[in-house]
Amino acid sequence: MTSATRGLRSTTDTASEGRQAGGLTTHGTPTEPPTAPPGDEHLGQTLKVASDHRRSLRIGRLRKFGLSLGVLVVFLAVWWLVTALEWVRPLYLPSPGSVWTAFVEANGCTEVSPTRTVCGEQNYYMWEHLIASLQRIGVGVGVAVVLGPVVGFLMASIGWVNTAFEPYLNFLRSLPPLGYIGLLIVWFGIGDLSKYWLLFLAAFPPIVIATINGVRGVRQDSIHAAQSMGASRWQVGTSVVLPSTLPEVIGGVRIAVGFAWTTVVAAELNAGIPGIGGLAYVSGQQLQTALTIACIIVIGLAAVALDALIKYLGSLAVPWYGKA
Amino acid sequence: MTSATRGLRSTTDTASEGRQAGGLTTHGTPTEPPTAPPGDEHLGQTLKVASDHRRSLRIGRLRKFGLSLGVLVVFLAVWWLVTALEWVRPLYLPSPGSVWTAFVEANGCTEVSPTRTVCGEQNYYMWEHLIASLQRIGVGVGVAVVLGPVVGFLMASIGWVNTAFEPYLNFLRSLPPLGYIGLLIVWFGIGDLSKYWLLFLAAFPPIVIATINGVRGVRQDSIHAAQSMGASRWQVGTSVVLPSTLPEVIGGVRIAVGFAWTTVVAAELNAGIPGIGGLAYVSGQQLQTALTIACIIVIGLAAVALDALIKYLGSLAVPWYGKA
Amino acid sequence: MSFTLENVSQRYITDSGEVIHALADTSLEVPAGEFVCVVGPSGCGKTTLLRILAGFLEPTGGIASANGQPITRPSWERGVVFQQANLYPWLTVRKNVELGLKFRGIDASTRRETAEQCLALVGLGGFEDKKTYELSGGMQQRTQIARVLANDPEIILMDEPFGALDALTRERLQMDLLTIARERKKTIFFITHSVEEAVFLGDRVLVMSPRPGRVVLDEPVRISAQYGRMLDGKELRSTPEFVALRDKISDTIYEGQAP
Amino acid sequence: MSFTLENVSQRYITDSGEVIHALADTSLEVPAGEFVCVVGPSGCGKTTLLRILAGFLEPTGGIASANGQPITRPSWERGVVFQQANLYPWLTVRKNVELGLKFRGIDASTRRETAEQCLALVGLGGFEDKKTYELSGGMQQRTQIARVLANDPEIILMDEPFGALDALTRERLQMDLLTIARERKKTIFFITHSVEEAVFLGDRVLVMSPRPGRVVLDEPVRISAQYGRMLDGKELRSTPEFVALRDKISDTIYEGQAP
Amino acid sequence: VEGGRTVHPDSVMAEGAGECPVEVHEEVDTTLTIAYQPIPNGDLIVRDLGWLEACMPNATITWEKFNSGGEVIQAFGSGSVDLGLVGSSPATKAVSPPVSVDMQVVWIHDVIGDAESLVVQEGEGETLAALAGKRVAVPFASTAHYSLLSALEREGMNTSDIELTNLSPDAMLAAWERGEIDAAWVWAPTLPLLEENGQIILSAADTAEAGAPTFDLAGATTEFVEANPEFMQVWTAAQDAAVRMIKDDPDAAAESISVQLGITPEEVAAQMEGYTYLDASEQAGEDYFGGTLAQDLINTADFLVDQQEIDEVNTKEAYEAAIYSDAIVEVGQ
Ligand SMILES: Nc1ncnc2c1ncn2[C@@H]1O[C@H](COP(=O)(O)OP(=O)(O)OP(=O)(O)O)[C@@H](O)[C@H]1O
Ligand SMILES: Nc1ncnc2c1ncn2[C@@H]1O[C@H](COP(=O)(O)OP(=O)(O)OP(=O)(O)O)[C@@H](O)[C@H]1O
Ligand SMILES: NCCS(=O)(=O)O
Ligand SMILES: [Mg+2]
Ligand SMILES: [Mg+2]
Repeated sequence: MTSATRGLRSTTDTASEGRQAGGLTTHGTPTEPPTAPPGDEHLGQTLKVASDHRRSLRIGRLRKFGLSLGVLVVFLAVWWLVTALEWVRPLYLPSPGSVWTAFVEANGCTEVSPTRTVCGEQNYYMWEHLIASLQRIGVGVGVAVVLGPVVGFLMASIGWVNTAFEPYLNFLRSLPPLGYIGLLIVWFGIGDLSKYWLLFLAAFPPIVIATINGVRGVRQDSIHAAQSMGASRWQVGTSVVLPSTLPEVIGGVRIAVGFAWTTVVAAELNAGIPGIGGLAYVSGQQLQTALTIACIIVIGLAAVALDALIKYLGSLAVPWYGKA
Repeated sequence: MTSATRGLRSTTDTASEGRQAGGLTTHGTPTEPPTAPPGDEHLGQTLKVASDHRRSLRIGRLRKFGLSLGVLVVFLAVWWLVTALEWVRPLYLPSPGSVWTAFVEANGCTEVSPTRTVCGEQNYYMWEHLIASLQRIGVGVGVAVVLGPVVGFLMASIGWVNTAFEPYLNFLRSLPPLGYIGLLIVWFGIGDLSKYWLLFLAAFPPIVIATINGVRGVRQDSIHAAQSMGASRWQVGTSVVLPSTLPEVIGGVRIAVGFAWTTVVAAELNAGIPGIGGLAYVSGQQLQTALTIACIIVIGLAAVALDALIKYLGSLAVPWYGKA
Repeated sequence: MSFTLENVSQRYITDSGEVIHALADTSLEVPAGEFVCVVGPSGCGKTTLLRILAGFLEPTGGIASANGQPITRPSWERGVVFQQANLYPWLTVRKNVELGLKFRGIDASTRRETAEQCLALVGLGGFEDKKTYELSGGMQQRTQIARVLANDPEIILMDEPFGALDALTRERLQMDLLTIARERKKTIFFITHSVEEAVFLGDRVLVMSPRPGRVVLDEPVRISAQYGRMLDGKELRSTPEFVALRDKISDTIYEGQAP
Repeated sequence: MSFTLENVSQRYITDSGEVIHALADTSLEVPAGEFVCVVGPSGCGKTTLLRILAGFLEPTGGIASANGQPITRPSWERGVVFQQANLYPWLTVRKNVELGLKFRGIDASTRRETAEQCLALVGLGGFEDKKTYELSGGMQQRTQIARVLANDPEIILMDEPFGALDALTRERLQMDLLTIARERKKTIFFITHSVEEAVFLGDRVLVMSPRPGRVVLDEPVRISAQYGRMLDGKELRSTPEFVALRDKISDTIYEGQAP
Repeated sequence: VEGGRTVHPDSVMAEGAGECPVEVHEEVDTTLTIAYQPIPNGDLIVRDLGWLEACMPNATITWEKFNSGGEVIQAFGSGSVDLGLVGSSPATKAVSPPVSVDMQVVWIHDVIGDAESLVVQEGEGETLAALAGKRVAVPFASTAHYSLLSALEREGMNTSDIELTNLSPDAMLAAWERGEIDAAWVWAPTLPLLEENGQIILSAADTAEAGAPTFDLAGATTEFVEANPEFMQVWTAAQDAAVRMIKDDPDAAAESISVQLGITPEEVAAQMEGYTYLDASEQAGEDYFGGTLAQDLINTADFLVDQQEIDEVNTKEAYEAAIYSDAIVEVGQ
């Protein structure tokens, strides 16, 4: 029996609630009890993916797409209606049309007078703002991705390091970025460095925590097996613990990136131009609500897209996840 | 063999890396393969708790406490030194002493002139600010705790609901609160309602996502077993799926509360007094750095304490977690 | 209660669209009160068959019926014992056993009484108020059996119920099960990997072929009948009839597997 | 390579501070090349014993030694086969088998050759480049055995290695293991729950008592020797000597368990 | 994307943009960061027309946008900014203990008049006294905050007599329309919107008359000023040119500012009514750099001590030392 037989579906399942919940899976070893899938919410686990997949097959990709589109259309229609009927002042809730216009104008040029044309917003096209923010997230989260697993490793494997620093990790995790951005600016200036720090501090704890959980979750026998094959402590670390932990680390990175997006406006409050968060904030201050909403939508879409990308790369990096 | 024999330790373990990673556990059923603990990072799982416990026993509670204290002392000493040597201007990094003074003054009264005494900061003691924020978090997260599992349940068990709304959930999850707080104010005013909404929106997605994962992770056979005992669809939901999902929901609540804390300053940017986040912000604006830092520390400590409380209540609510 | 399969077959479709023919046309008739054991190589469709009988799965071909009624969904009249005990850890042992009765709206005092009886029957009297996770694997499995018995289904479907137990516990539970089956006259459909277990327990042993599964041997077991009395485990296993039957079944399985 | 235990005992301390006496004073001598099987009720300390021999655990009392050297930590000279295959899913089958050699700094071409030989030995020639999770349970278990063999340890410690396999696969692997043990002259310490398996495989069977575990029966198995030739599985199981020995061991286990 | 763009390369610029209105100084090759705020005054014209870059082609200039004086002061402290726009009250705070930033006031961008006003909801009364117990919103730590506090003091009231609420200008609008606030002291673009259904009862002009003027100042670190006198001179000249443009060619000035603020030139023109702009010669006079500016700062500081916003007033010398008039005097001649 190969992995191809895993996560399969019956052509005519007498589907009921149970069917949607939890995948029915066959196991490579017959007497292997069906273990509950790991609770990690992030990596595509065969069970869940399989169950999604089954459902998706059942509904049909097309129907699913249609449904999503339908919801979107209904949403836009309601929005449009609310604004068209002037239930809310356009200044507060601009119509979908004017948000779209703001979006288009922010990505192009407008004539302000016969002699002058202004391009983008705040001297940058919106996509340039987005790229600037992506770069910052890239650096901040990037450093966290490098350091987080190392620290997580140390904390999980050296008792006193954990004892000493775990409280601070939990502490750090719940601090409001808006509260400490001022300190970061004082220490690191208003330039990109303080933004990197903020994004790093947002991204770091989830990755460390995920790594610690990953390391702690490594099966004892996995390690024993390596030791009995002559592995040194270092070899156990690099050949067994590290790869075992990878799925959790990737899950942690996904949480971290999501969290970094939620702090991008805070990071770009000061000297945040170019930057999509900075643009959202500045335009909000200037009561350019349509542009603010356009920015927020762009941030949301970029976040979803980036997450999908990481998920995909993760599944390439950890092809065995959920299978072994 | 009872649960008492689970998560035990050897008196003289030839400890190595492997010992810290992953708990060594005996299993109720001898041929039951040692399943990897679920990856959920939140509830005290026997395996991990056991491993923590072993370590803690080994180090000794006292030594552990001493270590934590030591780190704290070192931290404060370095902080003090940096400020005493005036490496950084006290305005930007006040000394531990002045932060403490700010904390004390914010919780008491100071004479400004022989005739005038001012109590607290911004007309409230700091603990009143904290309580105000706790109330807001209570309401915002409370509503999310009620609605989140319901929505998660619906999404996990009704295919089209999931298809229709999942994208929005992911979208919502990564939106920066600072970006949409303006819209909330427009719709719900500057009063507590918009703050509740903001905290609710921060807390809602993690709980829904956790619930969905929980429901999807319910073992098929658990459901089948109930059906074969004559359970109706409704009974399966309430008697099996609901309790099975509880641990994940509690984990989701913990993430949600942590996240809510990180957004409390954003929520209290406007008309946020009384409110510890509002106080942090206003004092930052007024360059009262010592008070800002005191607020941030209070927020962090409150968050850690609240998390510990939920963790504890969770372990009471789900005593079987990690054991079955 | 009897059950029958008429030309039942099952195909699965994988994610990649591949069709897996798990169960070939299978017909079977099991009279009420019979203890049928099913053996066969891994992946031959034993569990599939059980899921169809339990009503978890509608066959892609043919009709499965219990007492002449087509099986369309799970029912308390067909109890299922899984390899894993599937107890609900948020309920005590007693509450677990009462659960089926509760689902069916039986009043509390009857529930309590029945649960106690059934727990006593499987040798767990006194453990009523324990947490399920405080029980050993064997005790959990017995609790599961008590839970199914409490519901008093006429058919009990068991999927390798003793597979995860150690040899000793396994033997004990086999004896318990035999006693219960005889006393309560249940119709039992019992899947196992162990040929010995099948011959020891069954009134009849079915051997299935590799995928697509079909019944390739349908053998009555009459050893005790031949000896005119119940033989205990050790005695039975030493009889030449037992050895012969066991070998015959093993051979059949091997043949099917030959490369 | 031989190994010995001198008055080895083991106590565990639970979280709640309770002391569990898992292994009573145990002494044992296993000469090089012997195939020792260990049976005993669940929780009697079999795995504890194996962990001590493997060097995963330092006994709280007594000394365990291999070839006269005290065992202080795991070593490649004492290979361990677990119930779960513990393969590394990020490595191919070949890479898994090569891993021990790699740890020990053996050059790539030797590694490759050895891995291929060992995989061929366990009947997995041609599967070298598969992902481990594409293998069935039985194949994974064989890969694990190949992995341990590749390292060519003199002692192989096995903890219910076939417990999770179906009867058929199990029988096949038993045959393979016997062949390998004979050809390669390994010292083998084999834990099992199945008395039949122990008698079938072992040169010697140890029976342990319930906690605190001690060896209550130490029985040589000489059936093939008595018949003057290797008997195949079916033949062997039908000999009266086999039946007698099996029953004796079972009885010993039962006695220990008697309430 | 490289940061710090003053203009989008794809934009079509105004005529005359990038041409230095004063003498070009090739020799200035300093590197600095300028903090600016979206307030309609000459600073935005200088930025829009690229005058500093044109007049000092060898200087490396980075413009950073800020939303309040508090943020600018913070940036000063971290050494991220060398020169920038701050309101008079944040500036006073900055040079008083405990902050005591080593900085100098180098220019008055504008004297705030009707631009920052107290608007009251229709029917909520016409005097400050009538606001007793009512909810009044103001962005804390801003010049408007200061104006409100000093108006209250003159009225013999104190902050506990009203329900004082910290709101950012963008949040005020919504709160206003929902009737959550009864009054607000604020500036454009929020101010004209509130005026639609409200009434202005006081403005910064009134407070100024009562001896508590508020300004939008330019501040620079002492270190920078001392090291770069030529730069300061050219910068001042450019600011002076901008003020003269406001006076001589208000349409062109309004267009430049409108581009910077992202609103129409007409709206800009209306907003500019609320400010008084002073050229260098005016600033060099008695009322400002030539005389009372330091005293204005001291008065502000006194008041802030009363309000518990700062700990104590610095020495008179400290405030006098914080006034840098060399460049203004030179340019004003
Ligand atoms: N839900 C499913 N979707 C697709 N294929 C399935 C599914 N369940 C089982 N199969 C396939 O159908 C075949 C029969 O599976 P089944 O579980 O009935 O075998 P089994 O005899 O119970 O095996 P085992 O002894 O391993 O329990 C197998 O090849 C399996 O891969
Ligand atoms: N790490 C540990 N800490 C504390 N007690 C333990 C530990 N490991 C095992 N024990 C206890 O020691 C006893 C012997 O355990 P061991 O795993 O050696 O038994 P076993 O014979 O292998 O059982 P099984 O057949 O179930 O595998 C058991 O009672 C068990 O509960
Ligand atoms: N006009 C407000 C300027 S500031 O006080 O925020 O600097
Ligand atoms: Mg099966
Ligand atoms: Mg064991």
